[in-house]
Amino acid sequence: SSNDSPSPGTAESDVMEQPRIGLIMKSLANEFFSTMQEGAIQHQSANQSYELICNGIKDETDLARQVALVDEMVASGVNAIVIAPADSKALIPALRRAVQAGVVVVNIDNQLDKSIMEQESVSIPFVGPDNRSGAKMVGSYLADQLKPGDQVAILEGKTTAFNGVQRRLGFEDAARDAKLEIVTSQSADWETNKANGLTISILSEYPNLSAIMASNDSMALGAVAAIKSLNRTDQVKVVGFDNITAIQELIRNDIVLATADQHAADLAVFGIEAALQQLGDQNAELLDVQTPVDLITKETLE
Amino acid sequence: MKTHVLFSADHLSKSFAVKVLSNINFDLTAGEIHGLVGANGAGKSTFCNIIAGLTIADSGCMTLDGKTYQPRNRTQSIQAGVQMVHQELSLIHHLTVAENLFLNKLPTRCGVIQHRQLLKQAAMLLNRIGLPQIDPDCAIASLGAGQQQLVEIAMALSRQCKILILDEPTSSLNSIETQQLFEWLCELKDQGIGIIFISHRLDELSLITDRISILRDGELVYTGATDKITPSQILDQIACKNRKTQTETAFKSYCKPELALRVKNLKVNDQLQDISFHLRRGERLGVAGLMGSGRTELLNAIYGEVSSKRGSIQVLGDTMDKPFQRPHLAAQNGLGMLPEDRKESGVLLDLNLTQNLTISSLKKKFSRFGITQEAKERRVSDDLLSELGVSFQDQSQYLHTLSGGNQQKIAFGKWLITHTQTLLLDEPTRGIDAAARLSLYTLMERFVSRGKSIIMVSSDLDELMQTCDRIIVLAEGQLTQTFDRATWKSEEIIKACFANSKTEEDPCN
Amino acid sequence: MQLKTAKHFALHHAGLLVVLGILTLIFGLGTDSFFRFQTLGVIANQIPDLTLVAVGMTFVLIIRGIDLSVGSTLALSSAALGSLLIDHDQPVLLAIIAAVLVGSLCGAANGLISVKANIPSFIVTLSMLEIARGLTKLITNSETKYIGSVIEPISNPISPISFSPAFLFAVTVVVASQFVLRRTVFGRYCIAIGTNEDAVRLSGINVVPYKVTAFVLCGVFCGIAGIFHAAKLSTADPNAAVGMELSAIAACVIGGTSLMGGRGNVSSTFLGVLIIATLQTGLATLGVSDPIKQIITGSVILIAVISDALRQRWS
Amino acid sequence: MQLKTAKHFALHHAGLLVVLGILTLIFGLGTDSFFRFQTLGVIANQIPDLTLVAVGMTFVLIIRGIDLSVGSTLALSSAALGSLLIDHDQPVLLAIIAAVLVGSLCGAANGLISVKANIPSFIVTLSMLEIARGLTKLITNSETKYIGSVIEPISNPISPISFSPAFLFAVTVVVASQFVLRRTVFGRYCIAIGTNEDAVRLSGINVVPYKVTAFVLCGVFCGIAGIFHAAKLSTADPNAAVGMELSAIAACVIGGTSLMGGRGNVSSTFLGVLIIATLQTGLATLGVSDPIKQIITGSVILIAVISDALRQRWS
Ligand SMILES: Nc1ncnc2c1ncn2[C@@H]1O[C@H](COP(=O)(O)OP(=O)(O)OP(=O)(O)O)[C@@H](O)[C@H]1O
Ligand SMILES: Nc1ncnc2c1ncn2[C@@H]1O[C@H](COP(=O)(O)OP(=O)(O)OP(=O)(O)O)[C@@H](O)[C@H]1O
Ligand SMILES: [Mg+2]
Ligand SMILES: [Mg+2]
Repeated sequence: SSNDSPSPGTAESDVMEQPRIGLIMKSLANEFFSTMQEGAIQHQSANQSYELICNGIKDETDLARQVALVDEMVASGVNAIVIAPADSKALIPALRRAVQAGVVVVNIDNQLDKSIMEQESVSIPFVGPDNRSGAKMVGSYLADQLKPGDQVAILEGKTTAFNGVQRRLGFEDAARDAKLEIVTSQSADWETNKANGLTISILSEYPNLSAIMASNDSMALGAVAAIKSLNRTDQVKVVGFDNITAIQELIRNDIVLATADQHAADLAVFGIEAALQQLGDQNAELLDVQTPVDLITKETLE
Repeated sequence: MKTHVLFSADHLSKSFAVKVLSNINFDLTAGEIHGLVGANGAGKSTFCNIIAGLTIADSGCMTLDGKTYQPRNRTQSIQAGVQMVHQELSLIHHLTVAENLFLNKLPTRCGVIQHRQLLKQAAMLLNRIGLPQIDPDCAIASLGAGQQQLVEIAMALSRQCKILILDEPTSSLNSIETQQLFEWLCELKDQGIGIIFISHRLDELSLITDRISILRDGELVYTGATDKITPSQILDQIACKNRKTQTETAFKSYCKPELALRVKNLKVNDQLQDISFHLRRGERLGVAGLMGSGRTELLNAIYGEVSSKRGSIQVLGDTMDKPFQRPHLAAQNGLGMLPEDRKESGVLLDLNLTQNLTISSLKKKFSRFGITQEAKERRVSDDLLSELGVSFQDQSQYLHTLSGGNQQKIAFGKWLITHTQTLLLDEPTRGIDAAARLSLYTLMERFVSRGKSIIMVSSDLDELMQTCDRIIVLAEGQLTQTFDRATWKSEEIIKACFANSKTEEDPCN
Repeated sequence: MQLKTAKHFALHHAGLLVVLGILTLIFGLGTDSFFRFQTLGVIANQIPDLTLVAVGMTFVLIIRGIDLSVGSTLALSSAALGSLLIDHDQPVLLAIIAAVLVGSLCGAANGLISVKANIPSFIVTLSMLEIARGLTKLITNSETKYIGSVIEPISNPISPISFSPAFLFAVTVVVASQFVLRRTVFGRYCIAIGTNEDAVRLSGINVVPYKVTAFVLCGVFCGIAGIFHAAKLSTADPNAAVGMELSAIAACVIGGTSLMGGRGNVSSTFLGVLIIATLQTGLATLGVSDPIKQIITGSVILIAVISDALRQRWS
Repeated sequence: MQLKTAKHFALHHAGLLVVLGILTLIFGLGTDSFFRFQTLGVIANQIPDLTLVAVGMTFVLIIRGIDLSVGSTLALSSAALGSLLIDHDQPVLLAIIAAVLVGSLCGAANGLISVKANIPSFIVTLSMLEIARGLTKLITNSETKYIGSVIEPISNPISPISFSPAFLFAVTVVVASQFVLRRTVFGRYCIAIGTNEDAVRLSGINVVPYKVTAFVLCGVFCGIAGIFHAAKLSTADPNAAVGMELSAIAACVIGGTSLMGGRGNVSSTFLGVLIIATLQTGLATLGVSDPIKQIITGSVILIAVISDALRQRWS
């Protein structure tokens, strides 16, 4: 970037003026996060008022790598870190170190644990959706189409993932409210193929199953393929979460009932804007921002 | 002389799929060298393995020093005082000479090896057995097979023991080293150690042993003082059946004037310098030389197994300006090779006999559209096995269940069913019994009688003089002299072997 | 002859068959649905991709190599398929050919680099694992691609027999590969090379093409497995088959293939795949919790191998 | 003597050192911060756990074994630590001892089963991978356990030198292990067993204790690595070190350790770890996209091994 400028002096000051923001994602192999990242990159190229370094880990469980990324970003001298933490507890000490080093930290997507932040005596603002209420919304939409006592199954994400747990709880809330019977709840590790195998087993064990609630759309895809291969498309309904591109076609074709959209593309941008705001005014007290989660059905897609 | 029975075996029997040893009664007295002979597969190694605790006998009992002796594993037999040099090399390639020599009693303090002391001990030992030129700190893999064999013998000799078993220790030693070994054995004998000595070389046996036992098909058919039996009687006892092949036929040359192979100015790194010679069709060319003189290297270079080399090699009419870069190119041009180290690179121990025999010709002769014709394979290998005189139970047994000598016959046999014109044999009779050796000579003779040729490396000069038309001598990587059958004298050949020898040279540096 | 082979197979695999039998019994008694014919079909239609990959792996292991890139290669080929079908609107046949080609190219790269540069295949294929996965993400833009029903018939059960074409194909591959291994020059040389490469080379055989072919074969099977995987899920998933190398190797080793080369059987690899798949389906049907699932899976794999080792020692 | 060793080291590892140098140079020129001392500290404090695991793996590979369970063992030991500290309020020292003990038990189980029952360690440790991970999830109830600052000092940089105690410990382990491998009976026997186990047995040496010890050693190192891992994150993470077995083996193989046993060096394994860590940190500092990262990582590993192979062929 310094080549554009004729004088090295101004280039230097340009670099000095422009804040550098490190965006640390969870898995980049997941469409939700790559959309989030793309949103951030577009925002940056439209604004040109800051420098953006994006990094992620290979899957959502590699906490050590994400902690290392925080340290690396601090070492490389970023002014702010916007992070979608892979774990709501394990990242706090590293983020505390970052805050102590004078870096502005904003938490997006997956909320950090309040009590541990207190223990570590840091406060990091959260910008993001409420997964539990989102899942409940999807679950309730599904429940409207079923009758009380109908059997449903939940496909969980990684059992260790916070938002996975939140979504499961949301589904459970909805099921409890509508008096649906949850016959089984098993983890397919967010994966399409595992979800496929699992669904087939579940369907053959519970021939009267009416619906499957998948904690993300990738698993919903696997479930749909399983249901199709057993020719039970008419009997078993599927809902997902995340609103990835691949699921939209299935919703349009009535194969999947609903999913939830967390506005991935905007999520990181909200975080970055919050960070920029604080960089501009060191005294500003940042509050948590709850971003919207929308129910996506065939109607909303049209 | 009062003899004290050190070891005895009573009605020892062992069978694998078939009976390998039956009712062996054997005794060894202190201070004697007891020779053990027998055809390949007679059960010599098995017998010794039982004594060394590597194999457990089915029935019978043993005593050592008057006490019952029942070793369950090698550790127990070593504690009881039994040392053994195995027929196949069993050194550890990634360790140094010194570490190999003292593997089970490394000098240590708190588990840390006393490196200096180890080197000192090793140097002393190597000196004592006449190998001062070996650097104890160099990797064992950098030594040739002959030197490795000596190191392995040294290893056993250095350990305190009551019984020393040597399973074909001389098979890759030349006459001088053999002499050295014998002197040392006599020393041990004087210390009251009982030695069991296995060899297929009858002259050696009559030279060094006090008594001889003969095994035939797992039975002990004779035990007696060495001077009470003549070599020809021994041969009779070893194999009463194959007596006809054992009559030494007079040498007949099949040498034709046409050239089969020409090697010109071959140079391999610093191991071979400027070697030129030719080979005629139907000729058997012997290569003599001391251990480490580069004979194996020469065969490897011709066969394309050593990649960096200069010079040219021509085969038959085809002109090859460049040496063969890879073995399969040499094989396509009608060369075949029998490597020195059978176990490492000569045979496929985990395949069966048939598969070993047909490995080189599988694609050309035993397959159609890439599919193997097993019936044909079995037929051909059946004939070949009987032609080679291999003793076996079943064509589909794994090769590692065969005795060493029989494995060697298989390794030779695979080339007989290819279109190979020139065979490179590296110590082909190593570990082969006297009868089989003669039958191997016959096979070689039959091979050259069809206009094919052989280059043969051997440490046994008598063997070369018995079978070859011509002998070339290598010394320190140079071809020093060529001898013709008409004019050669063994003293002159031995002298030529020593031609370039710079004494006290360290081969590792 | 036919009878003899079957008997031989049963004897040879007694340990594994017993384990498989016990598993089936336990799951059958523990659930309502396991003994239904449908469950058999369910298991059968789960495994074509793993079967193919494990067969390819068997060849590579036999020549004393290893292929860690199988999962990534599978993903790359299914990504190529998805991308051609969806982003470039190419005909199905072309996309299928391309997918197989992609697989074979990965295999060829693995084979050529490891054999020609004489580098352990472990490290070459480990690099390929990363590279192919990276390429997969590039091609799919890290998004799951929904392919739809064009290739679905490959994985859907054919109605009367409840097996999918993919499964039938995989079984055919198993039988054919077993034949290739036991009855062809290529198979024999693979085994020989695995036992003692030096000896084979000194027997005047050029080992390079055979070794490379084994890797290419593995790549081709991964390519086809990629198609089956995509067909099963109707999607091209950039995260497909992560970690499949371990399952495939486990199947081979359970079936008695040696990691030190020279020993192995495609038919027993298939038994290994069946054991793994039965276990997975059975545990899912029982609905046990995730940690317990893992503990049981690990233990059963161990038990299968130990029981097989014991059987061999007795006989 | 000291000088000679350093020179010998440099010569022996020329290929790897060159690769490491080039990487550092590229990242140094490509970013503003890479040459800062702080970045060095960041890299150094990331690698203690991988270093320990890779050292343990080196021993196991040398005796011709393999240990796929390292990641799970690490996670199990850190889960034990976390559980004792948090759920049972035990003192730190006790928890640390327990964690190491857990590691060594896993190692002992691996070693005893594979050696005594004569089963490939690949499959035994693959089972252990599943079982230990399952146990980890049971202990932690599939949740990350926040431990807090009691064990944090282990992983925090000591202020003037910017290296953490964990890193210094890991370096000490590397040096000591290299000494053990080269200069003690245990080390030489490990190499001998890996090269030719039969020959060692023929020398009257009981190989069982040495082989088992190698596995136990690996387990102990995994246990300690688990503590370091927990200290670094201040949490016990049930998903800790998933897939670490491949990174550890990659580090060993990059450093020239043979998967066929008998050949290997702890010091060059450490170089392998450094290359992997430098690459990761460098690419993150540059901020290249994830697929490209994977492609580059794969390629660099391959290049490192090829360049080392070439160097050996020339010399
Ligand atoms: N593990 C085994 N399994 C089956 N048969 C075996 C096994 N070991 C040896 N044999 C058989 O036992 C017989 C005796 O073998 P042994 O090695 O003792 O012969 P040998 O007298 O030493 O022969 P050589 O002179 O060739 O070394 C052979 O027929 C061989 O095939
Ligand atoms: N792999 C190797 N590395 C280093 N030096 C070697 C190697 N192989 C052989 N040499 C050396 O090359 C020289 C020639 O060895 P070669 O094996 O050709 O001799 P040889 O006449 O066949 O002796 P031997 O009777 O030992 O087989 C010897 O000095 C030997 O030490
Ligand atoms: Mg013998
Ligand atoms: Mg030689």
